[in-house]
Amino acid sequence: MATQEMTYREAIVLALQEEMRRDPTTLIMGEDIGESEGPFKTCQGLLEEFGAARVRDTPIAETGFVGASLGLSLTGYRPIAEIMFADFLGVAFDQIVNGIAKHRFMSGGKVKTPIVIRAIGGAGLRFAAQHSQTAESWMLSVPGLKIICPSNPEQAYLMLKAAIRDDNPVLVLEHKALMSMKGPVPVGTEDIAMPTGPNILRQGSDVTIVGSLAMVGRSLGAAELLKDEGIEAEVIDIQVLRPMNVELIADSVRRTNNLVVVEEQAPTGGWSSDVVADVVSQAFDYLDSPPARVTLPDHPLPYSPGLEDAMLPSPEKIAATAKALLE
Amino acid sequence: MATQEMTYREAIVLALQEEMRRDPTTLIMGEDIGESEGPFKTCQGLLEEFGAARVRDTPIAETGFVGASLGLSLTGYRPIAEIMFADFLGVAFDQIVNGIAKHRFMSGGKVKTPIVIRAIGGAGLRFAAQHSQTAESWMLSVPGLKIICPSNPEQAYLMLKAAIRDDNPVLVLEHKALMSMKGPVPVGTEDIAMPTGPNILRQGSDVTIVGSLAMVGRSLGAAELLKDEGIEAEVIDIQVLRPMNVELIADSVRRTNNLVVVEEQAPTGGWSSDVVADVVSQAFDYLDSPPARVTLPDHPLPYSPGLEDAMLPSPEKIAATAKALLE
Amino acid sequence: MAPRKKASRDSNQVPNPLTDEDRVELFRSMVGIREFEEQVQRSYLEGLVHGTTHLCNGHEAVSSGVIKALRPDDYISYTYRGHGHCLARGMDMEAAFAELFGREDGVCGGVGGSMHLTDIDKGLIGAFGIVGGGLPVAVGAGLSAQLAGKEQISVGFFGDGAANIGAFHESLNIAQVWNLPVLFVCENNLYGEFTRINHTTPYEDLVIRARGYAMEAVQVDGNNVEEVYAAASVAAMRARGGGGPTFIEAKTYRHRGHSRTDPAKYRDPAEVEAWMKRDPIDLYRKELEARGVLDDAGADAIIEELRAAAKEAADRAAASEWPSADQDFMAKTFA
Amino acid sequence: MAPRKKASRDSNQVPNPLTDEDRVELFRSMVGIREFEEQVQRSYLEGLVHGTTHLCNGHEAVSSGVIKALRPDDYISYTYRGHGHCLARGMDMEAAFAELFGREDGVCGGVGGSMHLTDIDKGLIGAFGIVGGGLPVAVGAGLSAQLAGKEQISVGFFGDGAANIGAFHESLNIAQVWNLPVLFVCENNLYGEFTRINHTTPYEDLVIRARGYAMEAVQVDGNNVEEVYAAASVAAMRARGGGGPTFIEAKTYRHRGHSRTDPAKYRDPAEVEAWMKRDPIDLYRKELEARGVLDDAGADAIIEELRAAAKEAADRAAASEWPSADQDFMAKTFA
Ligand SMILES: Cc1ncc(C[n+]2csc(CCOP(=O)(O)OP(=O)(O)O)c2C)c(N)n1
Ligand SMILES: Cc1ncc(C[n+]2csc(CCOP(=O)(O)OP(=O)(O)O)c2C)c(N)n1
Ligand SMILES: [Mg+2]
Ligand SMILES: [Mg+2]
Repeated sequence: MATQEMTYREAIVLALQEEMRRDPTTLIMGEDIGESEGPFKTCQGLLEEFGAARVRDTPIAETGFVGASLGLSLTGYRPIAEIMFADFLGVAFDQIVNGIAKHRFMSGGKVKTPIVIRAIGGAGLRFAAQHSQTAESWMLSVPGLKIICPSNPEQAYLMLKAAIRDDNPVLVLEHKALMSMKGPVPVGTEDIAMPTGPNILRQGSDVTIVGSLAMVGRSLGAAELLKDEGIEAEVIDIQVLRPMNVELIADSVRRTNNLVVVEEQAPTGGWSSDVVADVVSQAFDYLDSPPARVTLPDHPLPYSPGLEDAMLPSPEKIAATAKALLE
Repeated sequence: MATQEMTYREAIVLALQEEMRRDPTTLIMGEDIGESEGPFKTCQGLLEEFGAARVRDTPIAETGFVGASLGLSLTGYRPIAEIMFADFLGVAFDQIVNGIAKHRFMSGGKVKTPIVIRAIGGAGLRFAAQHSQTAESWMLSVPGLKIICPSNPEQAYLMLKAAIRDDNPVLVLEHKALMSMKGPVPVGTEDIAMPTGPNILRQGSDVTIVGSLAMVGRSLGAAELLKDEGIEAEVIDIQVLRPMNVELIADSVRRTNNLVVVEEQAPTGGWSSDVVADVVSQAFDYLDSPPARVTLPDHPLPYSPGLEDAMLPSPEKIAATAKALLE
Repeated sequence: MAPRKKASRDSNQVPNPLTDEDRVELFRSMVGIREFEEQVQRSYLEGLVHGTTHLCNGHEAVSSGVIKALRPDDYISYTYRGHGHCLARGMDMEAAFAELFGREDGVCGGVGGSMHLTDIDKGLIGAFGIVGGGLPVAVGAGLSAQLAGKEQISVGFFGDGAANIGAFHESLNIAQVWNLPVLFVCENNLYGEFTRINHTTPYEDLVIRARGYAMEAVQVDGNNVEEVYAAASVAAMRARGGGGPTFIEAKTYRHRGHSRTDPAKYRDPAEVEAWMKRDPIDLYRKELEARGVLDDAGADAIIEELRAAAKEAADRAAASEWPSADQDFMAKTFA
Repeated sequence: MAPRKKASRDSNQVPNPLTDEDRVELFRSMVGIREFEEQVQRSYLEGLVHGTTHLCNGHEAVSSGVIKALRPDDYISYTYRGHGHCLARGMDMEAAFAELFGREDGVCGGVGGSMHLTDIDKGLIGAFGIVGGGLPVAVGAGLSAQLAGKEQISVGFFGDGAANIGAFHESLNIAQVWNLPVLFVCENNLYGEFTRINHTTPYEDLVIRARGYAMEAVQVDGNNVEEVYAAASVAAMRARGGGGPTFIEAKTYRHRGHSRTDPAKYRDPAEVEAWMKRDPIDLYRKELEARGVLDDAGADAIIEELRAAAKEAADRAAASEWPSADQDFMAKTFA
């Protein structure tokens, strides 16, 4: 095991490569992932190394190939499905929520469904309303599904490897704005475990800020801004949206007594509400202020760059929200 | 206008009938809704009165006919789509979240999309994991969509009429366990408005209990149990899930200082978290206890009657939860 | 042996011609399904089956005929109307009843229910309650079979109504492009719930649909179990040999309503009568008697035996425990 | 007039034969689209177009030819690769550029973007970014047209790749069963993003797909604008007369990559070269010159004029204001 500097995208490629080498029952399906190596180049070199039987270009038929992954998983394979833009999870939705997520349970726990669905989501690239969603809230309420969100190259690598080894359906949400983020990656890690909860990225005593995916970096940015004002923020990456476990966040709040949750989704129906609701019930007496949420507005995302930027939670807005709690 | 006693199902039929009489641009599409009048008989008499052009049996193709409703709405019609079981919203999901909900916004606010999607959901009838979901949480985070939930015959009537007259996409979630519930309905009401928030059904000073659909009746049941113990619960029907407006609930909590939210969905990703998060931020200083939620467990719904019953929030469980807050 | 009626241009080359033992087995399979379903109906009326149930009376020749053509390691996906497929594949009647009754001894521990009988060890990979939902899964199993290189195949059963939904389309296209060993078996009973096919589909011969995928296709009399068997055998042989998928349309009819107590009043009595005259079990019984494979008493004995077996299995299942609400459901959710 | 090449068995009965003025208009339409897209590409490289954009260079004969066959009250749905359809239908170039540039004067106020040009007053009911997503919407507009009883029709444009997705299937089936006045126009450019059709579809002639719906279908040379026009006119006439939907496969090719700066290296150079020789604008120019409808100078003048017009429109659009982030977005969300 050696640590190597690479991008988030390269970390995804590496995780796929290592796990496909390790286990011949793994295979990956998706659109334009073979010779073209994926529109975001997340499948670079895979076709060449593993061949067309295990690296499969699919028709534009997300219901078909996502559903096929259930059939593969039931019969000895460990399929990985790449959804080019997370927004397209909508066309495969039934197969995920009514099929994949429920099949083991409905069988009485008698079958295993090791399936990974990787979806690349997120705003910030001016892709407009139908190509900028992180989309996790669509599936946040679906029992039987695990949902994890890597916010840096190391996590992209470790989480994807863990998801591939997991015997259950795991939705791995990757963020397109992070694709060229660089960071150290512990190449060749063999001791892999699924994350079971959040992760503290920066310690602080005054306020807890929780984010996911691209909002983690913005939260860290907010912490820097707050530091200049003498406020120490603890920044936590939620990492795991499903099953949700906020104990670490509640612990943090017991120390900081204030909570801000930052979510790249609309104000209703997202995980930030769950975090608030659960933390409130676990650490009610420790809260000095009502937990605040910073989210997208309650309308679809506009295309125009200035508008898109104005909608996204900025470090400034996050910092201001945190500061307001402390006043 | 006269008040008439009828079932929830009959109230739906009446609303459809009156609105289809009122506006010749309305039409309804769905599976087995013509001659067969709908599997839940929610379209009784419609084919006979309005003919096959306006009461349309569709192929089993929810993507197709739900998507068609967008085309109809853009060209002068006011389509109503019936989804037989709310669980099947999954197969039409993309058309709803990426198409219908976003189309007006993406046009720059230049088009109108008066669409009603009626879906019959809910547990309690031993229909097992794929036919018992209320499913609203799938769409709770989708801007551009309104979501309303009638919990009694009067609301079924008034809300559906309002939804049909609304110029926007409205998802009306009906509950199959309420179909034969009886109650007074103000037949022929012409003064119709979309509900914009919750509704207090029972006044009380000790604890606020919020529910939707079938959980409203169970919450009222809990209030009766609590009354026997000298606890006065205020029971609120959330009614409108999207856009969510909790002001009335926050007001109530400012009086009762305690909040229980009851939801027929998994503990993560549902509207009960939103209610808690929003109420906490609006009425933090008035809360004597951490708001509690009573939900389904975090697994798909089992078939066996005893198991299904054990999963659903019962009046006893709701009452016990409320009582625990007050201790 | 009298020459068998041709099911398609290929059916005269049935890879594994039936012996008389096979024929009796086929007859038993159909009778077993019928008696099971009749007992389900009685049990339903007694309050033992909860929610809803979808009987397959009338379809027995399709499940029995196709499944007879399979090997033990082949895969099958089917629907809420899936009792027949499970039984034809050897699911234990008692375990099936216990599931329908919501009991602990049910094949899914009582959490699945009538619409979701599954038995992975028998290749019964799943019963899908969402129309069309099982077809992509059958495609995945077909890909698995192709990759494994063991001449396995996958079968996806579905109804005429399912041929109109997106999942069907994507599945057939993928199977054809990838040349997968999948049999798409359409049980065309002319109705999707209460609506006749002519209201939902441009024609009544669904075999036409396969043309859009340039897929090998055959239409058979779904009430003639040997014709079904022959077509499935040929398609299976082709699939095992790398020849790709086949669409099999089996024309059949459901004797009862769509579900539960649906009296199916929406059907033309003449249509019902014509089809009831073509009961697949009666037809086969006559054929076997004419061939001298079975005599009247022998056939009656089989029916009696299986009726009694169904009744006993249901009785035992009804005595089975209710599952405990205190069990670890999360262990059933995640492996 | 020289006899027109037959597009289908019906195309010799084109309901509205073209006049020479029509021909010049068709030529102008195609050139306008081409010059618009060329300017988009330049503007993209200058940083004026954000995110992504999908140019339709090479497809001009399809949008221009079909839309020429329509009446003002017909409806059109199209895709992210939809600039051509909008322009052929008369969308103002400046408003289109302003939208691509994200400006307030954009046809959607800058909130839609390159993938979502919409202009309901022109029957341009929507550009859909989800593959296949616009087809059910076209069906709905077709139902609307049928109900209104004014001989309107609806057209749904889509790509070869979209023919593999569920929404396509459900749309064609519904349109056929309901006998709706819908033209399904498949722009078969042989690629879905970077993947060639042979990897995703069992054949290259998508007209075959229509067989599965028993739908009237015709295949045309999508680079021959008059052939496209003729086929669309016949299909439109049939639809207006109650004859139901038609599937039109237009064989064409995109000159540029799938989006943005995709160099389209995945294509065989020989294939690209063969198609570039069949540039629909060059072909039509030659035809019009041969017929004496246009001379070289006249054609050049049109190109010059529209190139300048595109440039000016882009310049004006670039000078347009950015939309304010303080505006009432909720009013754009809900009516
Ligand atoms: C996506 C979806 N839509 C609707 C239903 C409700 N439904 C259940 S069975 C059925 C009819 C299916 O007909 P067919 O495919 O012919 O099968 P059959 O029941 O005749 O065996 C319908 C509409 C469903 N289960 N799934
Ligand atoms: C459901 C869905 N899956 C994938 C995509 C990504 N995508 C955008 S365009 C495209 C190719 C479409 O090909 P085709 O239909 O032939 O149209 P063309 O781009 O060639 O005009 C793909 C895969 C999408 N937009 N929607
Ligand atoms: Mg049927
Ligand atoms: Mg294409």
